[in-house]
Amino acid sequence: MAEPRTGVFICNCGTNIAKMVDCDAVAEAASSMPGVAVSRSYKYMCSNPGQEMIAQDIADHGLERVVVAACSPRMHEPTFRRAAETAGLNPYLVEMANIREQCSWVHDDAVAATEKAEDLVRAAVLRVAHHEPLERLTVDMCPNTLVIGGGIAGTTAALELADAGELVYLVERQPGLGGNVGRVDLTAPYLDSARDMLTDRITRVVEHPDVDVMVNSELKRLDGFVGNFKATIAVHGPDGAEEERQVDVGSVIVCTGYREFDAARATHFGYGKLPNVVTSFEFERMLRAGRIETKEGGLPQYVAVVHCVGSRSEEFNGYCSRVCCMTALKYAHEVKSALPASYVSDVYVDMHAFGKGCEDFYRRSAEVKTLFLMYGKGEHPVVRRADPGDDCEMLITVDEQLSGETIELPADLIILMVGMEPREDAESVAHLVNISQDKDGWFIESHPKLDPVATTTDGVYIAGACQAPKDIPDSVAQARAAAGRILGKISKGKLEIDAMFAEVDEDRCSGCRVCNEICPYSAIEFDAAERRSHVISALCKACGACVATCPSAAIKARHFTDAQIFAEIAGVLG
Amino acid sequence: MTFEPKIVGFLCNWCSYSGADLAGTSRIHYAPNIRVIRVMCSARIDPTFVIKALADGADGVLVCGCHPGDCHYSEGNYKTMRRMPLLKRMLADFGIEEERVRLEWVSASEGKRFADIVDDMTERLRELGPSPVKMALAGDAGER
Amino acid sequence: MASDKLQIALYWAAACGGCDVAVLDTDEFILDVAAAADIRLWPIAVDGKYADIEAMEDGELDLTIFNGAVRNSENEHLAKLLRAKSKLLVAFGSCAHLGGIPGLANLTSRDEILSTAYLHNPTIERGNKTLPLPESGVNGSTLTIPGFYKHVYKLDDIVPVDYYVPGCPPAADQVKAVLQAVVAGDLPAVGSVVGASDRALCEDCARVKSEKRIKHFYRPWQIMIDPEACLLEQGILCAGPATRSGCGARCPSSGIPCRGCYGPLPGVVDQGAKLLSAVVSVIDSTDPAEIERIVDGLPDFVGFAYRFGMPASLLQRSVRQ
Amino acid sequence: MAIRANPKLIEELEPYGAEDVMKCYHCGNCSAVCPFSQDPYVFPRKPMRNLQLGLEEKLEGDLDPWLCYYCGECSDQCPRDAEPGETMMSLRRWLTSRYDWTGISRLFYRSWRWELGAIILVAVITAIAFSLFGLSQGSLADYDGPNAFLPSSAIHIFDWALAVVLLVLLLSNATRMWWFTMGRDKTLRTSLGGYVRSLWMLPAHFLTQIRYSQCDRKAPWVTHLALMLSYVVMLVLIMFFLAEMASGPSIDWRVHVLGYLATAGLVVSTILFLRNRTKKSAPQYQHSHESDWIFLVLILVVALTGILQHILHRSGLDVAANVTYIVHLSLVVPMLALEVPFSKWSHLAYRPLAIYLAHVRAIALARSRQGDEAARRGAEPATPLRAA
Repeated sequence: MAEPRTGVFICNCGTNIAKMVDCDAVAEAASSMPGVAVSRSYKYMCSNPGQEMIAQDIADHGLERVVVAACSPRMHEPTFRRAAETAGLNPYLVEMANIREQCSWVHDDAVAATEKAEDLVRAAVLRVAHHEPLERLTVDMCPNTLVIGGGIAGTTAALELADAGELVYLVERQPGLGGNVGRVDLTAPYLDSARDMLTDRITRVVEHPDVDVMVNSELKRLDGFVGNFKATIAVHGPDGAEEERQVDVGSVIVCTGYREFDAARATHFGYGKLPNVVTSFEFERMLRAGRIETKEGGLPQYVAVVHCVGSRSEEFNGYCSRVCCMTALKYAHEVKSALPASYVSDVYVDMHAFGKGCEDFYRRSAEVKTLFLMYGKGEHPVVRRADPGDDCEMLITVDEQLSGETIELPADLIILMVGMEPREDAESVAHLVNISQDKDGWFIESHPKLDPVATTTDGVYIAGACQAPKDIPDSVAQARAAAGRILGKISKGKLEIDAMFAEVDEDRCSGCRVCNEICPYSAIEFDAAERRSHVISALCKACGACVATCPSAAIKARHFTDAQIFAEIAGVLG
Repeated sequence: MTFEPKIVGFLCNWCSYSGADLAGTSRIHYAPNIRVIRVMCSARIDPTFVIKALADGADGVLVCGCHPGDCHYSEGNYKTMRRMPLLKRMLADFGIEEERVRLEWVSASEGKRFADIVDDMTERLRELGPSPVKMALAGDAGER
Repeated sequence: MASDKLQIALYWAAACGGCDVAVLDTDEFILDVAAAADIRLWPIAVDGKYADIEAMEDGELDLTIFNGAVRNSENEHLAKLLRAKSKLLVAFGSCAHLGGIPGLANLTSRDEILSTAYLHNPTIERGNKTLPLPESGVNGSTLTIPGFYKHVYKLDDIVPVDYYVPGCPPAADQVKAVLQAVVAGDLPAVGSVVGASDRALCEDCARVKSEKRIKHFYRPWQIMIDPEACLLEQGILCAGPATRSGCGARCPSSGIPCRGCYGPLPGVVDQGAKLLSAVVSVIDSTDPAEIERIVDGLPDFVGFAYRFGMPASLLQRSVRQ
Repeated sequence: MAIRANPKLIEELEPYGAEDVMKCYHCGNCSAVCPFSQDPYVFPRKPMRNLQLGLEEKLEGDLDPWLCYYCGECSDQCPRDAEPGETMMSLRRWLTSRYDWTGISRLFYRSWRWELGAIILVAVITAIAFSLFGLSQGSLADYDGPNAFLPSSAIHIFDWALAVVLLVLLLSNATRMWWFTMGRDKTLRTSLGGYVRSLWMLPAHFLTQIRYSQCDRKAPWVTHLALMLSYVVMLVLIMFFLAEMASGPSIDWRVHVLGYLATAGLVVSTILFLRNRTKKSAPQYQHSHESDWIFLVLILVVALTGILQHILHRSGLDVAANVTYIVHLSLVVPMLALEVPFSKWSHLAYRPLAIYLAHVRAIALARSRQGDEAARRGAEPATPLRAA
C-alpha cells in the first residue's frame, strides 16, 4: 500500500531533549522514512506556535498522519491530539515518540541517544501508518437506579435520588427496612434516638412515589453495562412463592452493610456459656425495651463493657471497627441514667474518639464516673464466674496497663462490643455486580482517597459499611455522594465511551469462548444462539488481554492492533 | 569494540511505562540499548510480539507489568504471569537462551528499579553476544 | 500432444503419500477427472517421466497439485520445473502449505538426522557406517542421489504458489471442490487458501463450549474424556481454537484433540504462539510456582504447537548453531 | 496474683474531697511536674490509679500522699481537671482516718457537723468543769495568788494528763501507720539498723519541713513553718513554763518574748491561711475541706482568747481575765483533744514520720534489688566449667 502522508515533528523541549539528542539529525533521518512528507525540529512543540505549526503543516502538506517526538505521551498526547483535531485531522491519527523521559533524560551518550531517538521516531512513523480514525461512542443513560440494601445508607441514597425526581428500585433482603441502625437505641455522641431518625426516613421511602421498595427480595443477575443495566430481582412472597422481576437501571448503589462479629468465636469471654455476657446488639435490645436487667431479672450492680471484641486482633480481624468506642461510652451514659446506683467499667485497648463531638463525649463519660481499664493489644481479658462470697456474679481478669497490675473486675452484666465484618453474602454480591473485595472482604472503592464511592465497574457505586466499618454520618455522606454522582450522569443523559476498546470480528469468531473468562470486567458476552462472543464496548477498558489471547486473531484492540505493534517492533529494530 | 545488544521492551502503560518515565524525570541514567513499546496492559503482550521482536533481530526482550495484585485492570498481569513460563520453555526448544527474554514487575514508583533492570539485562546480553535468530534466518539463504 | 482437455500434474515431494491417497479417496470422482483431464504426471498412478515435463513449454500445464515439503534438491528441482510449466500451482496438504510433519525436522540439524537414521538407529546393523553420499562411483560411472538440505521448506519458500489446500491430508470433498472450481474456472484471489474456512475449528466442533479455567493439563489417555464437553476445558491440549476449520472437526468428534493440520487462521502470523497464549491465559492460578506445575502438563509443547507448521512459523527452525 | 478492684471505694473517698479522680486518664503530666515524684515514690498518677480501681490495701500502705506538700503544680498541669493535688490531700485525710483506730477521725472527716458538735460539746464540758473547779477552791476575783480561780499548778497537772492521753493516741495511730506502710509488707527487707540510722530525719523534718521548700512556690512553706513553730513554741511554754506565764510582772522577760512571738506567729499565719482559703488565691486553696476551716479558726480563736486573757490580766481586770481564761481553755481542750489525734493537726506528726519511713523503705528496696542482682550473679558458676 502507499504510505499515508506523514508529518514528523521533533521537539527540542528547550534543551531538555536537544542537549542529548541531535534533533536536527533525527528530523533529517525522519524525512527519508516511508511516507514522511514533512519533518521538522522545533524548540517547543507543545507551545502555541508549535501546535500551530502542526496544524499549518496538516493544511499545507495535506498530512494524513502526525508523529510528534517529544515528552511522554502520558504528558502531552492530549495536547497534540487537540492540535491535530483543530486542523481537522482525527486525533487518533497522531502518534508520539517519547524521546525525553525515555531517551534524553536517561542517557549520557549523545550518539547512542540520537540513534535511539531515530529508532523511536521510525517506530512511530511505521506505526501511525496503520492508525485508523476513531470516533468516541455515546450510549444512552437510563435514569433509573438500583439500590441494594435498605439500611441507613440505602434509604438515604434512595431518597436523595427520588427527591430529585428519579426512579429508584430499593431491594432489601429482610422483611423490613432499617438494617443495622434499626437495631440501635440511642446514637453516640449526641444521644439522639436512632429510631426517630429511621422511622422518618423509612416512612418517606415507603410512601415516595419514585421509590419502588422490594422487601424479602434479592438481586439475582445484573447484565449490561453503565447506563444500561438489566437487573433480575427475586421477590419472595409471604407464602414462600418467588416472583422474578426484571428492571432497567443505569446505575447501581451497593449498600449491603455489615454483620456483627460472632462473639462465641472469642471463647475467653464466655459468651454463650455465661448468661449475663451479652453482645452490644443484645444490649441495644434491652435499651430499646427500656429495661436493663440480668437474665435472672435482677438489676445489675456492676456493668462492664469490653471493647474490641473481634477487632484489632491477630486472631480475628486486624482492623478497627470504628463505632464501638463511642457506642461503649454511650452505654456508660445510658446505664448510669437508668441505674444511678450501678458501677460502669470500660475494658478497652485504645480509646478511638475520632470525629465530631466524640472527644467531648469521651470527656463527659468521666462525669458519670466510668472506670476505664486498659488491656494490651494482642492480649484479652478473661471472664469467669465469681466465687460464692463475692458481691458480683462474674469476674473479669485484666492485665491492666495503667496500673501494671493484674486486676479482677467485678461484673454482673458484661457487654461485648462486637466489631463489624463483611456480610456472609458479600462475595456473591461482589460477583453479581462485578466489584472486588479487599483482604478482609470489604468492597473496594475505585480510589481510597479521591474516589471513595465509585468502583472499578462503571455505574456501580458503594456506600455505607459494606465498604469498610463506618458510622452513621459517614454512611449517609457516602450514600448522598453516590447519589450525587449518579444524578450528574443522569443530567447529561448520554455517556461517552472512549474510542479505545476491543471489538470482535464476528466473521472470524468461532465461539471457542477462550476469551470469555479472560475479561476482568465481564465485558465479553457470549451469544449462545449465534455461538459468537461480543465485546460490550461500554464495559471494555481496552486492556487488550482478550486480543492477545484470542487464538483466531478475531478480536481487535482499537488503537493497539497487531499490525500497529508489529510495525512498531520493526521500527525500533531499524 | 564491545557488542551492543538491542533490547525491545514491552511496558504496560500504568505501572511500568510510568516507572520508566519516572526514571526520566528523576534523571536516573541507564543503558541506551532498550527501545520501549507501550501497551495499555502487559496482558496485551501477545507471545507473538516477543517472538516477532526476536525474529526481527532483537537481542533481548523485556516484558514489564504492574506487580501482581496491583494491575490497573486488576488481573491483567496474571495473564502475563501465565504466558511467560511456557513461552520461555518453547523458546528454549528453539535454541534461544533463557536470558534473552525477561519478565519483571515494575511499579510507577520504581524508576530506579527499571533503570537497574535495563542495565543488568544489557550487561548480561553483552556477555551472551548477538542473538542467534537473525543469523540463523539470514544464514541459509544461499546454502541449503 | 495437443488436447482441449485439462492438462494436470500431481506431484509428491517430501510427504508421506497420504495426500495422494486423499485424491484417490474421491472414489469414482477420480474417473470423472480422468475423463475430463489429461494427467501428465502423477508418479503413484500414471506413467510420466520428468523428461516429458522438462520438454513441455512453459505454462503448458493448466494445473499442478503439489503435495509435500521441499527437503532435497530433487524436490526443489521439481517444484521449480512444475511452477514454470503450470498456469496454476496448488500447494496441496499441510507439507506443501506449511512444511507439515517433515518440517518438525527443523528442530534438529541435518547431521543429527543422518547420524540417527544411518548410524545410531536401533534397527541399523551393528558396525555399519554407511552414510548416503550425493555422488558415489560405481564401477567407473557415477551415481548421484538428491542432495539432503539443512532445513525443510514449505513450497512457497521455493516458488510462488497460487492456491493453498490445507490439511493432513485435505478432506476428500475439499479435493473435489478444488478440482471442480478449477474446471469451472471460478477461483478466488490468487494466494488464498481454498477448501477451508476463515473460522477456527471450534466452529464445526460439536462439543459444548463454556468459560475456560484450567487447573491441570492431561494427556488424552490420562482421563475419561467427557464426550460432550470441549476438550480444552477438560485440560486436554487441543489446537482447535488456533486452527482453521474445514476438516469437519473429524478429530475432536472422535475424541482426539485437534493437532492443527489446517494451519493458522488469517491474520495469525504464528500459530504456535497464538495457541500458547490461548491455552495458558486461561490457567486457573495466580501463583507462579503452581503455574509452572500446571505448565509441566504440556511436555514438548513446541512439537505440538508447530506439528504441521514449523517452517511457516516466525522462527522457522531451531537456531542452535 | 490478681488484685480485686473495688469500684465503690471512690465513693468512700468523696467525702474526704476526692471528687474529680475519675476524670484522670493517666497522661502522667502530674507525676512529671511534681518535684518530689521519683522512684520508688511516683505520684500523684499512681495513687490516683489505685484510687480509681479501688485498690484499698495498696492505698492504705501508701506513703506517697504524705510526701506531697500540695504546691498545686500537678493540678495546674492536669489536662482533665482531675485535681491530682486535691486527691492527694483527700488521701491524707482518708489515711488519717485509717490510722485512727477509734473511728472518730473518720466520723469527723465525713461530717463537719459531728466535728463541730464534738468540739462544742468538749468546750462546754471543759467550761463547766473548770468553772466548778475554780469556784470550789478559789475566787473568781483572783487571777493569781493563793486564792487563784484557776491556779497554774492545777492546770499544769491537767495539761500533762491530757498530753499523756494524746501521746498514747498519737503513738498508737503512728504504729498503725507503720504497720500499714512497712510492717505488713513481708517482701520488705528492713533492718533495725536502717531505722536507727535514719532516726535523725524525724526531728529534722519536723522542725524544718525542709522538703516543703523544694516546691516552686516558697511562700506557703514559710507561712506553714511559721504556724507550726509558733504552735510548738507555745506548746513548750505551756507544758514547761505555765507557772511563769500565769504569775505576775516579776517573771522573766524572755518568756514573754517567746510567748509574744509565738502568739503573733499563730495569729498572722492563721489569718494568712484563712485569707488564702477565702480568696482561693492558689490551687492548693481552691478546695477547702470543712476540717481545714475548723482547724484554722480554732487555732485563731485560741490565740485571740489567749491574748485577750493576757491583756485583761495585765490590766488587773482579774474577773474578766478569769472568764476569758475559761473560754480560752474550753477552746484549747477540744483543739488538743480532738484535732491532734483525730483531725488535721495530726499531719504534723504523720508527715515527718512518713518521710522517715519512706527513707527507710527506699533503702530497704534498694538493698533487696541489689540482693536480687547478687542472687542472679550467684546463680551462674563463678568460673566456667572446663572439660576434663
